[in-house]
Amino acid sequence: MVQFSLDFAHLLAGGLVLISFMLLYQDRMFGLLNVFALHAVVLSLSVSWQAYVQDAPHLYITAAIALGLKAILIPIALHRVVVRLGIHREIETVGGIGLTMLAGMGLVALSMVVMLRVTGAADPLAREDLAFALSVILLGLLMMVTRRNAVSQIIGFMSLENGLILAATGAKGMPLVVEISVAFSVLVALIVIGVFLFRIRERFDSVDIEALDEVRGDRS
Amino acid sequence: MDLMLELAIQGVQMAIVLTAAPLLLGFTRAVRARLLSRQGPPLLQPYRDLARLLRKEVVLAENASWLFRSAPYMVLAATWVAASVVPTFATGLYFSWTADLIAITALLGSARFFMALVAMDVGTSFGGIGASREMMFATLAEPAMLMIFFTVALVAGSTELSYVANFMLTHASLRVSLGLALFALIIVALAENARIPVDNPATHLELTMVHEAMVLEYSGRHLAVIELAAALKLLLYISLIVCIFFPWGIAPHGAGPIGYALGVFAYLSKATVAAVLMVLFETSIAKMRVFRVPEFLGVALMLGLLGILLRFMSRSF
Amino acid sequence: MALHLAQWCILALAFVAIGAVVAPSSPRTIRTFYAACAAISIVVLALAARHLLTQAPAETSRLPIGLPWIGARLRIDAISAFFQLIVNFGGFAASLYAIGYGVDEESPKRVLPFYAIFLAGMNLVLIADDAFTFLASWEFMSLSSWALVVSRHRDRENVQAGYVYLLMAAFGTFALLLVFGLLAGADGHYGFSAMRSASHASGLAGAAMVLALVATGSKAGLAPLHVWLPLAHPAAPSHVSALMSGVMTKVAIYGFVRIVFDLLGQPAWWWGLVVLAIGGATATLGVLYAMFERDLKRMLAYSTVENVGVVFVGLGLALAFKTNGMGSAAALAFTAAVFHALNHSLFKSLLFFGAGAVLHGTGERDIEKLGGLIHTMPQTAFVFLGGCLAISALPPLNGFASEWLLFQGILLSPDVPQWGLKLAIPAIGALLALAAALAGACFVRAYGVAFLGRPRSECASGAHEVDLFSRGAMFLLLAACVLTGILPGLVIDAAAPVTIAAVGESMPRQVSQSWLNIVPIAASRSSYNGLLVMAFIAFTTIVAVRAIHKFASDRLRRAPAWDCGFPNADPATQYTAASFAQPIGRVFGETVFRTREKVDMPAPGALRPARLVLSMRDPIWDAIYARIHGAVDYVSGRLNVLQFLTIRLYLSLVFAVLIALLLAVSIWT
Amino acid sequence: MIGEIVAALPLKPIVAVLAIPACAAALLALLPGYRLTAALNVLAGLLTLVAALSLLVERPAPGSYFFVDDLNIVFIVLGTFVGFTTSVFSASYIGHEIEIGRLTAVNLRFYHAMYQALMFAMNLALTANNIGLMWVAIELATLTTVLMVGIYRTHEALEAAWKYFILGSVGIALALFGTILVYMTARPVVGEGYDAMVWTLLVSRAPDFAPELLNVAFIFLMLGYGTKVGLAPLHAWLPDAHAEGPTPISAVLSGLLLNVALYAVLRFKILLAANPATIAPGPLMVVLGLLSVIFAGFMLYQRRDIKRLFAYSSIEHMGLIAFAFGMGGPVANFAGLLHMTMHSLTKSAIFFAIGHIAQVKGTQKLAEIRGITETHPLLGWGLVVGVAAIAGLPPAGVFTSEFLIISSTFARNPALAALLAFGLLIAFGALLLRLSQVAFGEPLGGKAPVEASYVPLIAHLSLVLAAGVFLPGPLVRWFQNVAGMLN
Repeated sequence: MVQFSLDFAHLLAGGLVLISFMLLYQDRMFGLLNVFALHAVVLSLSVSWQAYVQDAPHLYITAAIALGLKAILIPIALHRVVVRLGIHREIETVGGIGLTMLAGMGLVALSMVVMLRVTGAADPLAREDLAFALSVILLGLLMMVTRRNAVSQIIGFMSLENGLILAATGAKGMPLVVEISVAFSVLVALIVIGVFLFRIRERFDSVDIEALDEVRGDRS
Repeated sequence: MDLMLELAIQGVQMAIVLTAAPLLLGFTRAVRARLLSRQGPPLLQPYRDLARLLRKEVVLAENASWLFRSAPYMVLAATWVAASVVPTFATGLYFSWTADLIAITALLGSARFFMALVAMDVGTSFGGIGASREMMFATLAEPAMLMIFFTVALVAGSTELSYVANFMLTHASLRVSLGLALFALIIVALAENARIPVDNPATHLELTMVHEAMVLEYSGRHLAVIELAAALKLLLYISLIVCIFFPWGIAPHGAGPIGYALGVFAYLSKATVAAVLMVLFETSIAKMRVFRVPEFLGVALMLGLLGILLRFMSRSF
Repeated sequence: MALHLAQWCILALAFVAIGAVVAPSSPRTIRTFYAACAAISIVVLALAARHLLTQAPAETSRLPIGLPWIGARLRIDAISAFFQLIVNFGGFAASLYAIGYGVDEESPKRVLPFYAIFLAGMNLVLIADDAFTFLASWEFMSLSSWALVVSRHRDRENVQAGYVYLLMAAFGTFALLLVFGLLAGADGHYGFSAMRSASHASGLAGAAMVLALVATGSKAGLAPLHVWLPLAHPAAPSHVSALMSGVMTKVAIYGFVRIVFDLLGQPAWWWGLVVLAIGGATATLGVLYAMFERDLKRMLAYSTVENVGVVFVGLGLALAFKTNGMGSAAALAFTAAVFHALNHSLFKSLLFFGAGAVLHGTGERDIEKLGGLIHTMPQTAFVFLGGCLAISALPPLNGFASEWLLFQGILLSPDVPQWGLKLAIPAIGALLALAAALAGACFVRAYGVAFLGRPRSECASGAHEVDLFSRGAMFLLLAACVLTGILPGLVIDAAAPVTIAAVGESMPRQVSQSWLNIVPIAASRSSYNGLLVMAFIAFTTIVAVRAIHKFASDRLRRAPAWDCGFPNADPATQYTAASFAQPIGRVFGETVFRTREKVDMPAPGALRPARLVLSMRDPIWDAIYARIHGAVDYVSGRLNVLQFLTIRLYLSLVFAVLIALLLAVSIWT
Repeated sequence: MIGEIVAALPLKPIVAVLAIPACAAALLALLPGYRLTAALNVLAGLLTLVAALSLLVERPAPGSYFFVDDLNIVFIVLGTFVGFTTSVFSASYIGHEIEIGRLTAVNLRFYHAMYQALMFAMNLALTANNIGLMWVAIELATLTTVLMVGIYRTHEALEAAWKYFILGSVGIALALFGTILVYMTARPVVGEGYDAMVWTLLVSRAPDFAPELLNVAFIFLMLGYGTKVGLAPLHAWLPDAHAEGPTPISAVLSGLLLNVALYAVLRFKILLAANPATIAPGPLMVVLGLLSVIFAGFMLYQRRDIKRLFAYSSIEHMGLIAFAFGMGGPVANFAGLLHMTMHSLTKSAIFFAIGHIAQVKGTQKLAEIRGITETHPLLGWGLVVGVAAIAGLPPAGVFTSEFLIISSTFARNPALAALLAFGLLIAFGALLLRLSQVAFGEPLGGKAPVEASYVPLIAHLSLVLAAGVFLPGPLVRWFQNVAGMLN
């Protein structure tokens, strides 16, 4: 049973990494949103599994938030943003998708190397769980820095955050997990609202920096 | 009593240089005239000129300052003091340790400083030309002179002229560095005394003047004083060369009346020879352009420096 | 006792500064404040003189302020006392001068408080006995003098000058900081006594020496760190310029002496070579700059550069002799250096006061617009002439006495065994001689153009003499110049304890020599007697004057200038400063300053005037400062892109750092 | 005596330090009116300061949620002090903003509430004995400042706030991951649950932790909190946030928030130091610190905006502080603490001055401000003194700390010291260049008299100057004690 629960947890965590790759692979906006919803669903599954295994019912809250907010609400909201603001349906990438995929492989390898060196004292569950979580986090960051669209950057951030939740729930008995996941959800919500409010259409960079600096007088 | 005697000898030296200076000038002019197959002025003409100038009234430029009137005396005093510490007929004069070679250079520098200043006092363009050129020459001549004196001092182990002269008498030998120094000192002497090829004291072309341009505004007794100082300076340089490089026959300290008399004789004959040589050189060469002079003086500076360097390398040079 | 009182005096200066901030600025209070500064300076001066003359032992004390676990350690020894003499005599003269001169200051509140603090800072540097106190007071001195430089802040140039100054000062401070970091060692022994007794590895000591040279040289004005001097010194009010140029540079020299001669122990032979080479180059370069300068005060500042170079040549010689155990020669060279430092403080203050008087009387610093001041400002003209004679090293004034000693030192150097030194010293001697001759030319030019001739502008013709206090201060300094010139033996003897402290030996006692001669080594080697030269000159002058007036006609007639028969009433036909310098420029300028003359001659018959255009480049500015400026501009311009990145790129930066660190930790074992 | 009084207080100091700002925030969110709220804000600041000071007298025993030790009390006292003085400055500053209509009454209410919320968050972060709680508090502090930076609602302010928000969020995420890793490291040793995040327990058990995991944790924590500290190249949010927000917030950011983030880094540095098998965190801090100093030094030259200029100066100084703590050792740690204190005081004083200057001149552009010492002597000279102090000129305390940092480094690693000196010199050049343009010259811009509260400015500067001349013995011992802890 213990072995099975471990394996299942690994399966889910590994699935999350895989879906992160799928996120990187997407070049259509709506496809990206859908894959992200899947990402959130898998996370929610993983968190629920941990709640079950660790016999920590409060984690179900986190799972519920993941499912409700990230798998349903936010994708829908973003969908509307994309439609409403007339954002390009295609995702602009830096360096091309193939290259980012390769970089992503490297990152996964890196996180494996970093985490698997941690031997002995830490229990294997934590170790491998953390390796997957770190992969998800790094892939999320990679997405943030290689995608030019604001929406895909937000999705990158959210997948990063999913990695964090994965790590936090995998850390058995960690206090404040629910609070943290709530806090993060607020953060994400604020970002989405920000995008909506500030009409950041295309990218975070779309605010015309050059023109702004004229105003600020920081450019001669 | 001893002190009185010492003071008297020092006084004689001062008197000799002052009175002999115009004579030397007259002598060079006479020789020069002979060499040019002219009759030439009499030997004592410089004295007559001085006397004539002294009798004349002073015409002072309207905006001449007090400096203009007092500077000739300062120039004369500085030159005279310098000349009186250079051993002429005897070494070990009582006040010879007052000023050494370096101080003599600096005293001549003082005289030049005042001369150049007053040249600018009236505010004419010729005065400025003279002062400017004089100072340009000085910027090379003065270091050259110091370098020469350093060479000499390093050879003799002293900057005191009396000691130098004694050393040269007793340890006389041919040394490369001394030869270089002599050659350089002659160049400096020609330049400093406004002789051909650097300057022509007899010129009438204002644009080529250096020394004469500086004293254009002077007249009467002031001019006399300046002329006297100029003559004194010529004598001083000849005395220097003679004292350092050819100290033969110079009377040692406390030589007694006959020794001193012999010293005076030796000095006068050496000075005569030197003056003749100088005039010979002058008549055989043409005056150079003003901006060739720095190169000419630069040669002196380099020779002086070379002299010292050789001396630093090895004691035997 | 001396130390205790000196502390109180410094505190008193601080109170004067506070008072100056608080009190209303009426001429009366300004006078009172300067008088207070003068009084305090006199007290410290007297204490220092007593300390030096009685050859009192070093005094130390420790105040519970400053760096916590060390406290502020203070100490007066011979070296401090001698430099206190210089500083406070200059301070006294400047305060006296300012009692009259400072009243007309446009915004006295920008000058007075900082003036007092400046004096306090300089005094504090001299008695500091630990690295922290030394550095803090050193910076204090810089900061207060910076405030003085920018006191006339409406003039853009002054503010820029202040900026360059403060930057160079900071550079020097960082170098000093590194010196002390080296000397203090890993355990942080910041007290000078610990540094003195510690034995320093030779490489470390060498590095410390070079850094100390850079640090103190940047304050003293050694080339190529001199660039701020000609900017900052003239920008301040003249009495402050005098202090900065005449006195503060001496504090820098004190710093060098303290660190290299006192703290570092036995020198290596190449130290002397480095110091000599830089000193010689500085001396020549400084005076060449001065030669072509038309701003009177800037010219004086450049001349300060020259004189600092001369002092460092002396110090370099002393180092070279000290290495080889030639004690008496080292003592001679060292004495020459500190003597010249003293002399320079006297005549440079005098000249700056004179320049201040000219500025006050005419409102003009450009010598090309002056002329004929000898008629309108006769007393200033007289003292300025004295200053010019002294700085040109003409006997019997003091400048000559110290240069004479220095030349004697050079003449002792064939005995030095190292070939590097053997080759360098004659060349340095030649440079020094060249510098002395150029200084003469430079001051003939300055004096001749500014004070002699005919007024070149209305401000020059309308000049008026300065007030009594200012003149008094100038005459005081002139008297000091004459006295130290004709009685150099007194100064040499006073400097004997300093010499012992720095190089271990001193020159033979001079006061006991017959006729008050000065005899550095032995009478057979060399001697000089300023008093007798003075007496001789006086005697011959009197004889000449008496004789002439007895025998010659004393008729005198005033007439227009003759000028070879072409007198021209226009003052513009006079020789200008630029034309005076032109021949020397042709000789030296082409190589050093890349001077180019271009004659723009109109075609025959054309009515426009011909023009001569002279272009000069400052080689040091071009080679170093312009490049540094360019480099900083370039780098900051390039980096500035980082201010305008997009958020995504900023994130990439974070990401890159994260990946790099993770890689590092995965490789690290 | 004082101890008894403190003991008799109804609120324990540690509670008061948190409760006062929290209640004040709630109250200020409700109350209208400018004068009353500003006064209340000042009062709350004062009370918090008093509470913090009483912590000096009566230090509570470490609980599982809160604790006070020698290290964090430095930060608490300093923070509440700067918070109080800034609230005084803020009262006059905001008054002017209301007058010219840059802020509305609603904004104001929001502003004051956020101000106290920020104080609460920072005090919470400082007193927390739980790394998770600390993380939450720092995130709260970030969010409140984000909101305040954007309060002017101008395009630039929103953009600055946005940038701050995004970069801060990523930073906070990294820090969280680091925190989780620390928990994972501690869990096998300390046991599951809350205890594995309690700071005091962590430190005492640290030698048994798995060093590899701790290393990775520190990297994330360093980057996460380092973003908040503003170390280059993680600094990007800092200049804009300082420049576009209200000046009191710039003062609080530079004087407080950066310190709080630094505090977090230091805490974890202590943790790592307790386990000898881990990597030494020092070199990482030294490298980032040095990079910040040099980078900020160069960036200063191109600044056209006076507040952004001093924001970059904050980056430089945080770099210097990080450098000092990274070097470690009793002297460098002492110097780092001293420098942090001095920097907080000086930099906030500078912001006080330039806040008023920008108001009276109507611009933040350096090119349009000239000759302030002429038109507004007190402000102008205050700025001159402040900048001279921050540039490391004596007799300011910054000079003392820079002296100690460089000279102690030099003995250990000359190349680093030389690089640091180079960076400081570069920065010095830029600061003084701008200062001499702004403070001197023919006056440019508004000449109207300013209704400024000079008290905070003068108080800060006199403290800084006094510290340069004399550091009281107890303070020195205290700092030395803390320096020992940090080793």
